[in-house]
Amino acid sequence: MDLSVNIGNLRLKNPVMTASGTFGYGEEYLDFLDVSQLGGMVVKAVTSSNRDGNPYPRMAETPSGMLNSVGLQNKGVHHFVQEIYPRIKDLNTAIVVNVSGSTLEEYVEVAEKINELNNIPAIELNISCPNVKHGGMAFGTNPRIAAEVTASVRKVFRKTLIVKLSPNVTSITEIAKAVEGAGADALSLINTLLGMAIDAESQKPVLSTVTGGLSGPAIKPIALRMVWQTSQCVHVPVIGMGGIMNTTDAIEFLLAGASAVEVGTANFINPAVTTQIIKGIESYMQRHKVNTVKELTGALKIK
Amino acid sequence: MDLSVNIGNLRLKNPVMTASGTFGYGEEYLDFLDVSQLGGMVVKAVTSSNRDGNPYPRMAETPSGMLNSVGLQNKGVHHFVQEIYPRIKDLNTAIVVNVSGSTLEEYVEVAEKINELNNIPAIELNISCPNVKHGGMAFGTNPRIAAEVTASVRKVFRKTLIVKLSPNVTSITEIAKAVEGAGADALSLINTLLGMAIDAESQKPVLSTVTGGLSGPAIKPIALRMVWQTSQCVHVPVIGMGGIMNTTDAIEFLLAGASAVEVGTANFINPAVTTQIIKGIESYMQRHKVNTVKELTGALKIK
Amino acid sequence: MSKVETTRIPEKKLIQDFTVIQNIRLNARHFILELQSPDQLPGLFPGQFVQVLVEHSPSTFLRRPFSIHEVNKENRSIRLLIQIKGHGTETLSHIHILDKLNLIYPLGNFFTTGDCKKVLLAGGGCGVAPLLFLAQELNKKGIRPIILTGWKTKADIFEAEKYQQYGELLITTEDGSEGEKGLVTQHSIFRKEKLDFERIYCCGPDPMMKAIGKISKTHGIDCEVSLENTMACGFGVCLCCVTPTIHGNQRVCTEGPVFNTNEL
Amino acid sequence: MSKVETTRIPEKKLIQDFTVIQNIRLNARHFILELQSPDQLPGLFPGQFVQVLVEHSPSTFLRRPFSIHEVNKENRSIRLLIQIKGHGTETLSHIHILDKLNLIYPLGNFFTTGDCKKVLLAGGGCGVAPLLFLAQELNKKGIRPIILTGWKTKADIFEAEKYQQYGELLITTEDGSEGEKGLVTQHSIFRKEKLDFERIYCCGPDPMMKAIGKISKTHGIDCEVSLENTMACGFGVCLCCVTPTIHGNQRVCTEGPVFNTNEL
Ligand SMILES: Cc1cc2nc3c(=O)[nH]c(=O)nc-3n(C[C@H](O)[C@H](O)[C@H](O)COP(=O)(O)OP(=O)(O)OC[C@H]3O[C@@H](n4cnc5c(N)ncnc54)[C@H](O)[C@@H]3O)c2cc1C
Ligand SMILES: Cc1cc2nc3c(=O)[nH]c(=O)nc-3n(C[C@H](O)[C@H](O)[C@H](O)COP(=O)(O)OP(=O)(O)OC[C@H]3O[C@@H](n4cnc5c(N)ncnc54)[C@H](O)[C@@H]3O)c2cc1C
Ligand SMILES: Cc1cc2nc3c(=O)[nH]c(=O)nc-3n(C[C@H](O)[C@H](O)[C@H](O)COP(=O)(O)O)c2cc1C
Ligand SMILES: Cc1cc2nc3c(=O)[nH]c(=O)nc-3n(C[C@H](O)[C@H](O)[C@H](O)COP(=O)(O)O)c2cc1C
Ligand code: FES
Ligand code: FES
Repeated sequence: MDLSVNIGNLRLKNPVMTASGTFGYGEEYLDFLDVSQLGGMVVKAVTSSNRDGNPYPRMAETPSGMLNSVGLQNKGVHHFVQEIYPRIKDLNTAIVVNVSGSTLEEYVEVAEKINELNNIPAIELNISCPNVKHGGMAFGTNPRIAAEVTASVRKVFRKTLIVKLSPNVTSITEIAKAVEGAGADALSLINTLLGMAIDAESQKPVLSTVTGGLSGPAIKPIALRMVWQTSQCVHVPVIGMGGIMNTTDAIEFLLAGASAVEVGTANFINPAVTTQIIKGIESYMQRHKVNTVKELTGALKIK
Repeated sequence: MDLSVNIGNLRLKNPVMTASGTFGYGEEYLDFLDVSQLGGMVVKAVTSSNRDGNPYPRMAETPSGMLNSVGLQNKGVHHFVQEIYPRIKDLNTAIVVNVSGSTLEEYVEVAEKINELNNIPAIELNISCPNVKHGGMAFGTNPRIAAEVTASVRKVFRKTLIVKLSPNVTSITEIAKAVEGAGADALSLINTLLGMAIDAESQKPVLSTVTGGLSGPAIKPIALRMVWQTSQCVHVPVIGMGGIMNTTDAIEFLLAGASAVEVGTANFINPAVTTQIIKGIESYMQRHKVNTVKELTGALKIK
Repeated sequence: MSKVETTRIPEKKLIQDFTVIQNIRLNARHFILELQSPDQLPGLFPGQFVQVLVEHSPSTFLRRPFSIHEVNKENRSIRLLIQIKGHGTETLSHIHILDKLNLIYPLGNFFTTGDCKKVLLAGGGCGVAPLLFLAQELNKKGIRPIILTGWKTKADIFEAEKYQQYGELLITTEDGSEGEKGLVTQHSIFRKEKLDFERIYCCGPDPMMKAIGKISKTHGIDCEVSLENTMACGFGVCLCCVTPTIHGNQRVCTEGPVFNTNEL
Repeated sequence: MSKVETTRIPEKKLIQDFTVIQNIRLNARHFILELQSPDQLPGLFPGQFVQVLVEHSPSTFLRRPFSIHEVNKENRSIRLLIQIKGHGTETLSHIHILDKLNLIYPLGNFFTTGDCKKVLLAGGGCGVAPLLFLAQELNKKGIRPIILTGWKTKADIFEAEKYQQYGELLITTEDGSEGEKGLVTQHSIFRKEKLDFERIYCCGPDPMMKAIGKISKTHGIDCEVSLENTMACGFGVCLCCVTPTIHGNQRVCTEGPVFNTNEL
């Protein structure tokens, strides 16, 4: 059985990756699973310099989901290159760095530095974070700007360039086509949906930032729809995510048109879920007599 | 204690209404509750002529929500005027007709006919239905077109004109302002989010139409955020909805800026939920020493 | 004889907490719940169903519809025969005696009874659920039906004695381990030159209902089937459960679940 | 004496199904779960917590964190003291003996012990949870602490005898029905000219921890508090649980839950 998939020039041993911001730098999961079994691992967002993120509270539980407003807390790309990269570079899975920023220049600067790291075969350009005041999602909701930042990063980054799309848009396909045209090797979607939670008793917002990003099973129907729409209108591979909790969910994304999937929030509830999904995909393939996982991509039967 | 609210010239005895497509024409609920207790009742979408709607299956259950692709099934405005209106006109609650269509002319035609009905004090212009191929959501995702259809209907409809907004947009505030500018007396939001469900075993979409509209608690965080954003940028009242299951949810929408709420999917699970919410709001007001429910609108404390 | 029942005015629909008084496991995938109402039961008719609120199942958002399997007026109780399909029914299978279960009922129309004497009841697997109640009501009218049920294998069969009480029980199993080998629709009874039933009542998987409908048509026999379209509300407002009929899209929960095959 | 414990290498985190062997109701809003592991327990330290998967509660999506209240190595069991707050804890309160409960543990850092002799443990309401385990560990090191606990009223008090076993128990109640009247922070012990504790350990509502922190500072006493920020993961990856410290935002689940008030 062949579980491998290609994302641009990047070959993954299987289609199951972890989503940025939900898997730390992988190290935190070493007690729970063998990271080398993963198709890939997208590490926490990296920005040009240190960010403290937003004030506590940064989290609200919602029906079948959660809101977060972490806000890209990280110690900056220099720290990543110096301290974290050496520790994780030999984890033996495709390590993808989630590149974030507030300005076009910041994206370019981070991408340039990551380009130098031998064991980082790809970046995921995060133009869809709803939790930063400037930049983030703003880049991902306007096709022209999305294309501009993609093109600029493309110039300096020579390995696989994945661009992560925001679902907070009228037309995901318009953005997708713009980003593809600007040189993206692959698209990943969806980032979180902008939401809000209120404590009716205290009459206050739950999050310090009032709004935050919604993730988890609640958003799966929207994510599936966007992956389906997008994969039909671009030629580059699509990486699907949004509410994947188990094998069935992952298969649904593949059928809808995804070449690989990322698992996010589910890792918090079941830290070993990704390796369970890999095994689950294998037995699904056996049951359905599918030899290569690539056959599942876009195999949805629409009469 | 004063629970009454004003939506344009329309005075509701309390802020709790039922959402279109989830309450039939009210008659179906007579076994479960006293409809005259409701602030208002938005009846099922009415179009210019008979529509069969989409083929079965039209429904998929999703985490904390459901997808539907009913597709505006109704017998047309003539049938509504002749058969249904006489039966429901004396139900003694504010009856709002949800006006839908595929063309600008269709909206105008239906609105004109409803304008003649004495006991219909308001319409809700549905420019946000994701389940019709032509029209529907397309009207609600483009500010210019949304304004145009609002203005055209405004010319022929002399009573309270509520326009129902689609959440499937990059900027809900842009649409809201356009529609307000075109003469809407109030805005209601949100309609369903475009989603999709797949049966991994049969490898088929669950809905005959592939995509459908997502409703229920899953969408509440998004709905709350949009109500909050919208109510801060328009001067007309906002009617909030999306995933309201109980009193607490309803209060959250009021705090976020809604003057009234509509309850949708929850009616399927608990057909008496609306009257329970009305009682619940009363005890909340007692507990929080609030005399008029209007004080709760937009009372969210943001430091 | 006129179709007396169908003109009965439907009873008021109720939302009510029932008490679980029995939870009987029939086999790995089937169980019976007996539920007691705090009040007198309203008039209930075979073919009608209830909408059950499944608490404690995170992946069950909507209510779940089940046919009324048996009614015990004196005890104010009804029975549901349930097949474990997904999380909702799985959760119900673990419910404890004396737990409460919230029901909306009675819902839907019902089988026509009282106008025919010689009738066949045909059910596949869990499709037998409404047929026991139907057989009991027919008995009350002096009619002893033939009851034809189909199963995978002998071990799957349940409640055979019950059905035998109310009619002549015929059985098919797919592996021939009991009764005739094959599907319900392959039973020798259908191979007669001329079927002499006045009506066939049928409930089961879609292909079976289609096949029985066809047989009925060939023989000019009235045929009523009970559909199981997925439902959001169950009481006529969501329009999710429709089936195409000669009168256009009709709601299975309200104009159905029982349809005359002539109308489909 | 050096801070021996804090340099211990943390044990491997486990995901494990425990068996519920006791569910003891203390009063209307509190209960104790005793959970048995299939394997030997790893090293556990007072202040550490577990993340519990709450099944059968539709509105509980994430795991729920609870401090380790007691450890019984021989029996391979731990106890959790839980206050019913919302749906998650409500659902847990109805769990049956022999049901399984999935835990991620051991999580977080722990109280410093072994370097001080004269210590005070201060807890408000359910904040006492980690303090029993702490008192027991202190006892093992030959230290008998003073344990000060605060309650609304006499009827709310639980496990007093337990605490008395391991230290000198002082009580405050808001209505004065037992012990001294008032809040924990108003207890006469704090009105001494010079408090002679070497360390105060504190766990309870935020305002109480702030107040105790202030008192400690005034008297130059080392003070460790256990925070309860809301958590999504509990093992350091989501960054949702942060608290501002002198070292910047730190994760309560990983750098905490125990913090020295000097660092906050
Ligand atoms: C009017 C009516 C009467 C019914 N009477 C009975 C009865 O007496 N006994 C009984 O066991 N069942 C009956 N059913 C079916 C029963 O409602 C479903 O099996 C149940 O809702 C499944 O719930 P679940 O959460 O266990 O499974 P889910 O997780 O909801 O579904 C499991 C699988 O079954 C499929 N499924 C679920 N419901 C249906 C459906 N209605 N039609 C086709 N596929 C479906 C799903 O697509 C999924 O693949 C009836 C249905 C209707 C509409
Ligand atoms: C490290 C740690 C250790 C803990 N130890 C214990 C313990 O030993 N015993 C115990 O009973 N509880 C303990 N708690 C608190 C416990 O986790 C929460 O009370 C529980 O998660 C509530 O779940 P619920 O579903 O019942 O309530 P929910 O429905 O989630 O919440 C009910 C209400 O409580 C509030 N709330 C929930 N969790 C918290 C929190 N962490 N901080 C502030 N407000 C909150 C919510 O905002 C809401 O208003 C601990 C928390 C942490 C972080
Ligand atoms: C706590 C948290 C932090 C996140 N941080 C990032 C981030 O730094 N960069 C990013 O691109 N996406 C981030 N995301 C979004 C996820 O990568 C993912 O797109 C989203 O959560 C949807 O997937 P899920 O439903 O499986 O979680 C974060 C999500 C969560 C819940
Ligand atoms: C089955 C169904 C049918 C609906 N039909 C309509 C409709 O005809 N017109 C309309 O404006 N909205 C329609 N809606 C949308 C609801 O009115 C409401 O906007 C949406 O469901 C969100 O609210 P809720 O989460 O409380 O259901 C429908 C929703 C459902 C679930
Ligand atoms: S299930 Fe809602 S109309 Fe039939
Ligand atoms: S709870 Fe996730 S980092 Fe602390």
